[in-house]
Amino acid sequence: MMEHLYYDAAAMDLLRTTRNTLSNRTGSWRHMRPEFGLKAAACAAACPAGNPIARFMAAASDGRFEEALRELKKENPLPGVCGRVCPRPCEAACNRAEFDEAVGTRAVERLLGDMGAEFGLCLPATMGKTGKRVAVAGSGPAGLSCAYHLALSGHDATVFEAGGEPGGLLRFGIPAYRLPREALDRELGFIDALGINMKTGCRADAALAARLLDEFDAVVAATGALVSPGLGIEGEGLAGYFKGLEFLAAANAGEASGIGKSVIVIGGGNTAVDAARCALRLGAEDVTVMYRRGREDMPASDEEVAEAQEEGVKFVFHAAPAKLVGEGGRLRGVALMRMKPGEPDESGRRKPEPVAGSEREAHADAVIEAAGGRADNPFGRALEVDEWGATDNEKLFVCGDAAPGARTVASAIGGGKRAAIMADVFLRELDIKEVKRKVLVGGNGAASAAAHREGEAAPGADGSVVRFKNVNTAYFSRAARAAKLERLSPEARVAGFDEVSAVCGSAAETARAEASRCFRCGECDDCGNCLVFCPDMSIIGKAAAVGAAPGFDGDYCKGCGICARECPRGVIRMIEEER
Amino acid sequence: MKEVMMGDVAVARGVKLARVEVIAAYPITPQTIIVEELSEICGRGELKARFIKVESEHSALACCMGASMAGARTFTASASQGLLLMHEMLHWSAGARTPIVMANVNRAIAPPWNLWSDQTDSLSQRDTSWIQLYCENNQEVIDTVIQAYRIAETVYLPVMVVLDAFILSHTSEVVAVPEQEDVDRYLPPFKAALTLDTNDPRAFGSISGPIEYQKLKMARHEDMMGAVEVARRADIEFGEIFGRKYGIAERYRCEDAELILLTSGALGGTAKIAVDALRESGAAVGALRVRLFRPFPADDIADAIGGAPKVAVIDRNLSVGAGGIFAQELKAALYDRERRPAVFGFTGGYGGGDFTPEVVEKIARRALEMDKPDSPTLWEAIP
Amino acid sequence: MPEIRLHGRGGQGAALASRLLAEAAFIEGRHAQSFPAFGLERRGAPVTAYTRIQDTPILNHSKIYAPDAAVVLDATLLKLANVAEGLKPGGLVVINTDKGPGELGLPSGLRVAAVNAGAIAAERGLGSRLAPIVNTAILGAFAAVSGAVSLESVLEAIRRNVAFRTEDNAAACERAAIEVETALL
Amino acid sequence: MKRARMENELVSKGHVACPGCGAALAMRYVLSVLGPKTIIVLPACCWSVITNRHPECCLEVPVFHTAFETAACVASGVRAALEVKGDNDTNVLAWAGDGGTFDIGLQALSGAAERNDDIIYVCYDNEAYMNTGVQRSSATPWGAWTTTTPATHFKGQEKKNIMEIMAAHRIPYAATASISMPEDLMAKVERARDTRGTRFLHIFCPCPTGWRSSPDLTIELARAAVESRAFPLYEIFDGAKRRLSLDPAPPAPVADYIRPQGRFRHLDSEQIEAIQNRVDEEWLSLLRLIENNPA
Repeated sequence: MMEHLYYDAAAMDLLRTTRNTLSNRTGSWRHMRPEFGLKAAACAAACPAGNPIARFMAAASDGRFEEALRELKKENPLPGVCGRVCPRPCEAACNRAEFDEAVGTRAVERLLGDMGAEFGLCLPATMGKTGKRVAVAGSGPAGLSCAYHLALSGHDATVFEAGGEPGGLLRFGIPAYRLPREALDRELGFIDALGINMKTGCRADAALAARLLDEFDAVVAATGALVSPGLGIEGEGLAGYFKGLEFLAAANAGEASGIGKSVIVIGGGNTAVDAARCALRLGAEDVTVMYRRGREDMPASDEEVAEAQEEGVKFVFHAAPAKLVGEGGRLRGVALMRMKPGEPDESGRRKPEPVAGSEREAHADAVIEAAGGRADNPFGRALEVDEWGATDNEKLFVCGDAAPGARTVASAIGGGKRAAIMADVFLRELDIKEVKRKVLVGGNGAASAAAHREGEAAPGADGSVVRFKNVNTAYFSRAARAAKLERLSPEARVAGFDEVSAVCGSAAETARAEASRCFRCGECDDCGNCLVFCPDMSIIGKAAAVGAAPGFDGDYCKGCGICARECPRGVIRMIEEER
Repeated sequence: MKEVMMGDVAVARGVKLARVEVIAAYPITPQTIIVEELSEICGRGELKARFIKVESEHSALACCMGASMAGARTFTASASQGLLLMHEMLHWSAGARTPIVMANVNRAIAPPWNLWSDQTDSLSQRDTSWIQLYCENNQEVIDTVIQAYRIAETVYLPVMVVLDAFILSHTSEVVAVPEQEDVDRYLPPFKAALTLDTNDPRAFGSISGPIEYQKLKMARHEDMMGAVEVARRADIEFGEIFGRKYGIAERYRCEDAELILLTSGALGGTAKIAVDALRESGAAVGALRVRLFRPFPADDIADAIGGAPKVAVIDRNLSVGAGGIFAQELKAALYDRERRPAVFGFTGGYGGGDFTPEVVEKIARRALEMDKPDSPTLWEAIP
Repeated sequence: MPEIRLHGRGGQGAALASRLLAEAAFIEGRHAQSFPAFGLERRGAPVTAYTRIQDTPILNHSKIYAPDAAVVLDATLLKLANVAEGLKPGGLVVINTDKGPGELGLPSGLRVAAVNAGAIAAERGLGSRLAPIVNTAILGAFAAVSGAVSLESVLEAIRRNVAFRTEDNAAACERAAIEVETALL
Repeated sequence: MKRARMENELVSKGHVACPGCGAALAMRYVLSVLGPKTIIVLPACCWSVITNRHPECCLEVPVFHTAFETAACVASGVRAALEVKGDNDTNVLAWAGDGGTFDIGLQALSGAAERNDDIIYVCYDNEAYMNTGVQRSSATPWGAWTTTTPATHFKGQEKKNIMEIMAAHRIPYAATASISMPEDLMAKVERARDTRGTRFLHIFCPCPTGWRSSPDLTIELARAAVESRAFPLYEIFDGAKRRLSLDPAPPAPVADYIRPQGRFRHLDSEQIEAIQNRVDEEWLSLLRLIENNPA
């Protein structure tokens, strides 16, 4: 009777537990599962150049500026340029705008770009040489971006530039007070650093085009849209009538003079505003920009318009020239028509129509036409170009203003990059569908050359873009914008071509403070929230480096979704469990 | 060393000798003297125990259970309503196999208010898996407290030492107090087989399915049944050291008896006086005092009854709707035996009622006169 | 088999007196049992306590219904309780009173011992004048007249168990043993 | 944003808490600070199930399952035994829900607190008897649905103020904490760990199952309760000196906290306004207490 007694091993194990719960796979309870993956920030999805904004902001907020610049240079060779002249679609899309105020992304980009003076070019690694030769016609932002990314991909790029120096529109179209030449030249240092052949003084005419197609493995046309259509009115032969781009080119080359006292600029884009402001700087006293539509339809950036107004440029809306009036071959003025908005046209804007009997004459010593250029592609005027820059000719690609689409520096940089990726796909005989599926930031924005080179998916390539509702603002505190621009006085500005604006304060402090405001949407910064708030201890893996997101333990994760909800930056989302 | 002491004091002195480490108790008449005496003993530093002055009996037992799980030798005491308040924890502490020892002073259950002896409080805990020992006098009280730890810590089941309210608790008697060194020899320090140990983290009492639950409960039952032998040996070994032993069912002049008087508690002694008188007058009557009620020592009792054709059970308790509890237990224990005497169940003497030797004698004579009991419960008592 | 019933009022020390008697018997090497009437004792209310003394172990745990002696700590109790109830024929009543044993109206056939234990206790400063503690004094009288226990044993029991004013109590006890006056009614 | 440091992970995967369980998180945080030298006393509550069935247990410290109302007294017993054994380092943690604390276990808790027994008592408050299927407790707030306070007869009494009850016992340390603020919570556990006597932590733990809220909102609701001042975070030292841990100024509207929860779905805007007023009053009276006796 005593034998069975009292706490034999079997009885003990009935009284107390013998193991933990690891054999209990609660993952089977799950309906939804978290998906960890870098997403496109709303700003990045809106950036035509495909700048990795969240990524470089992360480094910059830590004061790791060199790394920040290097990240930026993976996608964009010209941050110092974009940081000055870009109309900031990123800031318009910034999720932080709904919280307090959009992040001053352009200012940070500009500061980083300028830090290149200190850190050097900070170029990303170049892939092994392919031996393929690619010709790029044009060294504007599109051509440069294209050549840059081709070179990074290991191709041998040769750029043909009609002018004496590389830069295209950046050099002849954008005045130095907006883009100082030293900032431009510094960034163009990559041409030598990457061994890009630069043939200046080589205008790509039809003959050269044919030769390039013959001699090179691939050819990229980035020849811009420089053909002025003219006003198409009487008096264009009068002295004192200028075409905008030609006027800007002369002004930027320091070759313009004698513009007269009273100048009328016809047009509503940045070229018009630039021309007007250059005219002021060349001695004009009374400069008016005349636009046939209303203020709200004006394509020029608000910032440029405001600066121009401060400098004394007048704006007249709903007016269009009917003819130029001259005396003895010399322009005297313009006959103007009042315009009124008519039916909407294809762009959705209301087409201006002249008001009968509204004609009057305005005095002008000079008239500058700045209505926007037209492409005259030497590779074929009627080429069909798709949005990736591909044409019917498998070795010919088109980008920049020569291709359809928006005409900003950032778009040109993005277009050049897309064309470079397409050329690379062609040269390496890659699966084009696969590449297209993986490289678009947010699935619909600019392409990521880094993703392409590294063979990884661009942030949010599957179409996931982090919007404000995906951001958990509980983890951010309100902070006013740190990066502000200070400007020269209007009097000082018009006295020459000195750069009008500068970012206030110490570059490092400002860049860091402003970058710290960035939510870094879609970017895992290893904050640990998912780990700490997981009731099931099912977050595994730690971000080894910035940019890597953790994963989850499918054996135990019950799919509660707290990790996704508490991710400050929208890196995690809940998706239907595969059944 | 002999002293005159009350039953409650004897309990406290037994606790001291057992070197109890944690005490948690709540006062209730007629147990109060136990907690007062222990407070004095601990206060004087004669016992290095933590005495937790809890806010209820329920907490008292819960507290002991926690302390026992953490490896300490523990004690509590209660009575009546207090014991009933403990009821949940009685089950829990036994299920957790904590070898707690408790003294329960049998007191009637209200309403109406009544302070005097009635075993119904402890007997209604018979299904809680507690071992129960009923004492006849204060000497047995102090000795049984010491034996209780020996039994509890062998079978890992808690033990209740039961004494009658006032009849023992407040009655001063001459008691031989065991020597500490003898007690230490008899009762080594408590070494818990299972404790809450941070070096071996386990959970005790986790939700279990029917298979584990039934196995555990059956194991507890087996161990409880085995406790008959453990209690017997604990008593024998106690006798070897201290020269006193009680057995688990104490026989008195049972040989060739026509009638056995079965009693428990302090009534046992009174019954012996009655037996002497009855034998004197020629009636063949013996007495049997059940000391161990749980586990119920059915074999020992059947053996003691032997061939006696009649047993009169005197129950100082009443299970309303069934009768005296010892009588029921006895009938159940004898049912499937070959020799089944007629069992006469008498109840009384509770709530302040008294059994004198004369009353017990009367009960015996009545049982001797009758062929069979005329009702399940034959009531006899002096108001 | 001496069985003694003590009558007192709550707070007078009847229960202690019964225990001291048991202690005294124990000191003499005999067996003893002492218990209060298990009531709801309240200060001032009539209470009883019992002592059972014998030479063999005491098996009986019933109450005492026919005592050999009754000890009455307060004569005023005579109005409230029948102190002679159940006394065996020739039984002894020891009573604290300033009257003589024959003046108390107790039934015949009893042995009555009277002692002014209140005065003795008051002299020794035991208790207050309004409520003297008479238990030790009256035990002296009981020992002297009953022969159930010796005075020496009672004094020893007092010395062992009474912590407060021990010698005053012992002195009162001795004094009462001398002053007690007995009558057979 | 600073990352909360988890020193120890003593809850193993595979426990059986509902998805999004706040109580599971509370245990992680508390054990992270207390470490492996901790003994848990676990009365009937969600956690007596979360550990999982025999023979498994997800807690990597010793656990004693006990009856509903006995967390504090069993813990007192464990502590007493450790003391007599000379072990003064092991933490004794009574881990009870609101039912086991505010209601059935209050007597034992009061007893332990009055004796100032050396235990850490954590009440993880999910504001109802969740383990038995959402019945009201005295921690259930006014207006809430439970299965015993149906929407047609929702709870008409205010939540019991357990913190002030504990303060009245003059225990050395009592604090409220929220699982949405693990750093603050863990700092308080640390303070509790380093104090002797009865220490009481009232941890607010949303329950998606009982609150009829989406499981992913657990942290958000816990945070909203703090930011709307419905659940103020503060500490009480020696039952007297008080310190606010966080002043959510300006507070978020209580409606932000109430609205995502199904248990308040039946309330109209006037009733929510009444809750807002009550929260405002309670906050002011807490501020007065703090002003009168700041830590």
